Amino acid sequence: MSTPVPSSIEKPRYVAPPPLVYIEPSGKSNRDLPAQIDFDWLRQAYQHMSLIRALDKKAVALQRTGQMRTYPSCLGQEAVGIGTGMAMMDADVYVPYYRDQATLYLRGVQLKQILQLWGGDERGHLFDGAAKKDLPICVPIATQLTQAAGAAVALKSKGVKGAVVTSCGDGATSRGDFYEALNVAGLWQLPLVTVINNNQWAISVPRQMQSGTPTLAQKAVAAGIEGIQVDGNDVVAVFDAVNHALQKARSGKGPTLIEAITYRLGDHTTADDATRYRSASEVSDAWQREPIKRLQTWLHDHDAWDATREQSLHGEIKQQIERAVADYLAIEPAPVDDILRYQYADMTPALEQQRTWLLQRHGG
Amino acid sequence: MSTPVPSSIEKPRYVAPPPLVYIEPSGKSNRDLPAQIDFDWLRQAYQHMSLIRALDKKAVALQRTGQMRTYPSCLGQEAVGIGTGMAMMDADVYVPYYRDQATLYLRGVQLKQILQLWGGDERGHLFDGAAKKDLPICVPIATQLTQAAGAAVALKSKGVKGAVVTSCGDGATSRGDFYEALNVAGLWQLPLVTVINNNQWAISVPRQMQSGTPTLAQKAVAAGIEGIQVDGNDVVAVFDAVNHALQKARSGKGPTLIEAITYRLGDHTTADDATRYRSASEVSDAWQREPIKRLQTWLHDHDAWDATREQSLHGEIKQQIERAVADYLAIEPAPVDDILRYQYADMTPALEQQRTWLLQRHGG
Amino acid sequence: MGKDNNSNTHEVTLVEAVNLALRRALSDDPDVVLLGEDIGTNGGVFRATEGLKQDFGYKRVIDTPLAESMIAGLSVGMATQGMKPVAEIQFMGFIFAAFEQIVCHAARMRNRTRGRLHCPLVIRAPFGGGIQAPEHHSESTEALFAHIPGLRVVIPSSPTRAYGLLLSAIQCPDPVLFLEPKRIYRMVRQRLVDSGKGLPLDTCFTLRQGKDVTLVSWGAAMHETLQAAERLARDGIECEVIDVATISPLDFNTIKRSVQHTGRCIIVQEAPRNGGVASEISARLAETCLMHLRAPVQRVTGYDATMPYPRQEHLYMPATDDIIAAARTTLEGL
Amino acid sequence: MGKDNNSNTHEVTLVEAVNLALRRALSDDPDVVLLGEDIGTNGGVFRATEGLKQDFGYKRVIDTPLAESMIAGLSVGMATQGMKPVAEIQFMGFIFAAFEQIVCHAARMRNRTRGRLHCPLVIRAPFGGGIQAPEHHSESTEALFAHIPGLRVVIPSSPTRAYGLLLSAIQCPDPVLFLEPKRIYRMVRQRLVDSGKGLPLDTCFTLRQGKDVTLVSWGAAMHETLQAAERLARDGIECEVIDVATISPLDFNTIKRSVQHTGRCIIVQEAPRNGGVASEISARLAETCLMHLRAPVQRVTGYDATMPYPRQEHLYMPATDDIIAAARTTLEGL
Ligand SMILES: Cc1ncc(C[n+]2csc(CCOP(=O)(O)OP(=O)(O)O)c2C)c(N)n1
Ligand SMILES: Cc1ncc(C[n+]2csc(CCOP(=O)(O)OP(=O)(O)O)c2C)c(N)n1
Ligand SMILES: [Mg+2]
Ligand SMILES: [Mg+2]
Repeated sequence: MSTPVPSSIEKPRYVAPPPLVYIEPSGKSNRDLPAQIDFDWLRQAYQHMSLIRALDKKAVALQRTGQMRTYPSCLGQEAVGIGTGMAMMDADVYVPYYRDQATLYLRGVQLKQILQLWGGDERGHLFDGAAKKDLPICVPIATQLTQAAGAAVALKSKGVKGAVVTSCGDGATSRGDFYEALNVAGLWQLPLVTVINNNQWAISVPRQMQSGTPTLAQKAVAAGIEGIQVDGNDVVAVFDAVNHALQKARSGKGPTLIEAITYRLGDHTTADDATRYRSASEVSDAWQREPIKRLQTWLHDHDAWDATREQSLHGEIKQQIERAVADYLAIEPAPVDDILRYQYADMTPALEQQRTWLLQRHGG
Repeated sequence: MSTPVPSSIEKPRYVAPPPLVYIEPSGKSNRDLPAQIDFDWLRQAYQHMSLIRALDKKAVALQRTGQMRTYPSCLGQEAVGIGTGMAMMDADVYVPYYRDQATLYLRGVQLKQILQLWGGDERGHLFDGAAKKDLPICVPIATQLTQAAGAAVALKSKGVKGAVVTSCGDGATSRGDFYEALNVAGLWQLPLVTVINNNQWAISVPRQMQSGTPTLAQKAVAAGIEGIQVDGNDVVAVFDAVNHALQKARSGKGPTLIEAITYRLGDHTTADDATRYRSASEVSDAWQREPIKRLQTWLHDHDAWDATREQSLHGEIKQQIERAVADYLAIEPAPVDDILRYQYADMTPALEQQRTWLLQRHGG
Repeated sequence: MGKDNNSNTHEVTLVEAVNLALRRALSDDPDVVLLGEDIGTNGGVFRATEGLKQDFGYKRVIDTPLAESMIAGLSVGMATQGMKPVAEIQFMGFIFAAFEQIVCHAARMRNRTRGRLHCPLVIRAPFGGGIQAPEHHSESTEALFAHIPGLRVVIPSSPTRAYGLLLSAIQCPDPVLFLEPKRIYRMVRQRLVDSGKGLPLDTCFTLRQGKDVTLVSWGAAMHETLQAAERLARDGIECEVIDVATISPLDFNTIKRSVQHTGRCIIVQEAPRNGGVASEISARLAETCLMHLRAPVQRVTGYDATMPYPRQEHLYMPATDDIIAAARTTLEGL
Repeated sequence: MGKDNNSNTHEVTLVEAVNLALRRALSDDPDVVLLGEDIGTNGGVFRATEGLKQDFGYKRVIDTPLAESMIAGLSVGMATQGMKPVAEIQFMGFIFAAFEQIVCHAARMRNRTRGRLHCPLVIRAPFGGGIQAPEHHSESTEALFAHIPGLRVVIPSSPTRAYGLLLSAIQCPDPVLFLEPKRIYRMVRQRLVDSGKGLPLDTCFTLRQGKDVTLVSWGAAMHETLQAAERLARDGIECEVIDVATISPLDFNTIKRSVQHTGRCIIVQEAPRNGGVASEISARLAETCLMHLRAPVQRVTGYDATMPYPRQEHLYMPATDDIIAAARTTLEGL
């Protein structure tokens, strides 16, 4: 019974369209842009992405000079964060991971707070604006995803007219939490949009060493939900997919998984040295597809952008960043006993006693 | 930007054949049986299933009279376990869950050992035959699945010409471990066959409350592997699928997921009362599709079985079960200090001291 | 569940008290939602949630897919958005998949966000041995959770305390692990007024006063501890008996005051000996009561061994006799 | 990693000693396989596995998908089938997803099967604070694992002990959690002979002898503990310094003998105070040494608080001065 016989068992098939893209790497568009997208919108997207790139560069520089702790750059992935953020409304809830500074900025988090977080200060998580109710950045990979599903349960149950957006990396898709969250979202038709920032690397592990599937979007099939692959370096494609998914979610039509294909142009974090495990040519190839340049080209080609605008934008950004950095560097140290005060709603007797010891050792 | 616009985003599609079945509930076959299947094979399958059903009945009866602890009946699911076991070879490794007495029996585990396990005695896990290297039954749902992948890594790495078979319930497919195991198996093309005993219930939670997917087999798409749905009450279909998957696995062609559609005719365990949550009519409907009767009909219709054979089989089974029960009831209590002796390869000083206390309290 | 005519007073077991508290919380607070495996139609494998789905609907009493990590993750997400999830983990032996969410998120949400968000969830789980259940159904691993800052760990040992402590746990703005000693789920009935009133989560309960030796325990082992006190009393030995109830954060003062008074202490715990909560209590006594101790503080505990399968379970469990023997040794000690 | 000419002797840091031991184990035993996140081409985020994939190939040094539960589950399965997996969890803060596999399976396989199968795996994880890393990268949660029967928990505090203990851990037929104090990964260099010889997993190491007070610690805090002993010695106070090394199962005899000799004991632990390993040691001392104690056993520990983000991390960490202060109090105590 062990001699191989050709099996007559029929195989199932999965068929998917190619990744959604509006503005190609060359800066040309291959199809009409979505109706909601106009020049103003595109210029705004361009400005946001440029600001985030500048912030990112600054944060890395601060780290190199000892004024910042470990920082995860989002260089090259600005379109994922900005496209997502631009599709969100205040009533939505955002459940980020650690590389989501771009979306957090659009949610209303101050640039200073972003720096503060990576400067090693919990108070960066006080957030602002619509983000006041958003979850903090999540470091343990993929654990935010079931929380996002839980937030979606809350919105649904309270009848809030918003949806939850969460994001994770390509590496995160290997964790069971990723699947558990999608599965329950599909089952309960939760208002949940999950965006995979597929930047091709999980620290040193390339995308193709995370999963044997040709796409990450197809993992949605395991949850019975829609999975969309988009060019994650095209801010329009990201926006369109997230916007579609959000409208679906807000109108009770259930969750969506979006795989945004992009590339991590920088090191994993400032503690990493990517030259150890990937080639310079791969990175320079990837620079050909990065999101900001292509949008600039498109805008130029459509007479919606020029050198003057570019110059004044850079002036504004420089100012904004400088102010944020100055504010960041001026932050007063937190009270010493902050390390004890937020463990519980109230201090416990043991913590009161430990506060005495703490203050004896380290002053008020 | 929040006015719903019809999305132009194309949807991916998943297309699968209907569940594989050779012998229908009526006992008729709708197609030629696989070439390896002859009358002898079918009679053997019939005998094995009958034996397991009798064992099962006996175990429940023993529990009702206080001679057995909590026991998980496999009533109605005999074809899943027997079809799987008949496809396996000694060189393969089996990684069972708690409802897998049928396969374990075919692996060489003594009936007495099965009773002993559920009688609350670790020594039931000493196993026998090919099962000597198989894993113990696994109680924490789905946790056996990544272990099975690990066992498959070991076989592959040691060049053993066998494969690993593991199984789990429909409820288990909701756990992240299920996905993590399939994902790594697909990525590394491990010699692994995962059989889902989809008996429609996870205690009181029906299959359709575990996942929004129409099939469980399609979850294979998330791992980029083949997923096959079979009629789990047709021992031939189960065998054919597992055999196909095993041959594929043994020849280095990677893992397979098999969803065997069956029905849990009994309570979840002897501690459960299924009438609390499911209707009598659902159960009596399911009895129309159970695996033993249909095979008997087929054999009768093909003049391969008759009342005489049936009678002598029942005589044999009765004897076998009676012997197993007698052996089970005659088992000497384990030495008192067995509860300490197997924590580590050697006793630790603390355990030596605790052994003294233990023996003082409870004698040698 | 017996109910007096025309009153809100019930004669209930511990598990019925849990049910009453859940029912009360669901009635009083629309943000309370129960979730877990088999808690809906089936009413929970121990019937702790019996009738609640029927009365409050499937949106308030949610049967989840089978995934503990997901149950905890959902609860964290819900709690941050203004709900009060009360999750059930079917047995404490299955809580480990949820460990990461509990330890890394539930316990930290307030501290991480410096108070912007908090995580008022309750995770209920039956725990402990003595019911002859299969593997993983009988463990006592409360010490693992007691070590986690930001988490509260509460263990009732009687119907009235189960009711009052569970209500307080649900009202508490911090995440609470509420462990239910299943061995005594149905052991005794107590008269209970369904008043909606909670019991404090920051205090031990002194169940019996005495001057000779302090017996400290929690959960099902309170039963043997009280029995031991009873039997010792026949010999004129007066035990002070303390039910810790909230094992973390610990109300150590009550224990300290008692031991300073009696000079002797036995701590009874069903969990394995090494690294249990008894060790913490003993260490604190060593730091603060050395001058008052008239004999070494003793721990009566389980062995440093995995909970045996049913046939040998009784060998593992600390028994009344063990507590009595320890108390006698302590009393002879000096 | 300095290497003497023509010899097998190296001047190495702790992390280099780990690398040497792994290399040695891979060379000596074909069943040894390393697996984990980023351990291959990248050589591990701390370079503990640097060069090993290059030299032993991707089948012996396996970069896994990102899933800790899976890493542990694979290891359990591999171990039951005759391999010796040495898994890396990138930071101890990320071990919780693997908790269920470790606690419910690795630690129980031998007992559950009454010795038919066993589970000779090693899980390595860097742990502890002091390197200003992001959240979850600095915790010390060894006590959670020390409470689990069937598991060994080993923590080196010097390059030579890292080498010897890791080799023994890999040879050990029991599952071992091997925790590497990352703060001292590169703090000192030691001369080490790559002899392939292990160090015992059932004994504490007495690093310094003294008659006045016993200082007990493990991991990175050994550094401050030794510093404290050094400084106290200048004042004529002779400390006995014990590196527990294997915190479970604990070699309590060495500690007991020392404390019976000195009559005083300080236990230093970086982990939160409540329910830490220090509590267990203190409890055992209370049981066995009460008559010898000339002052209360004291614990110098972290706070009952989540490890702070980098800016306030230093406030959390127990410092040399704290140990000295505790020792002085102890000495004045009686
Ligand atoms: C549970 C867990 N395991 C490991 C880590 C360490 N770690 C941090 S980032 C990372 C890679 C994540 O890759 P991916 O999900 O692709 O996200 P990216 O960083 O590329 O955006 C790892 C392994 C972690 N933070 N959490
Ligand atoms: C991790 C875990 N959670 C919960 C349980 C309790 N439990 C035992 S069986 C079961 C249902 C399992 O259903 P399914 O996977 O469909 O298998 P079946 O019992 O139907 O064969 C549950 C929830 C468990 N054993 N393990
Ligand atoms: Mg990535
Ligand atoms: Mg089932």
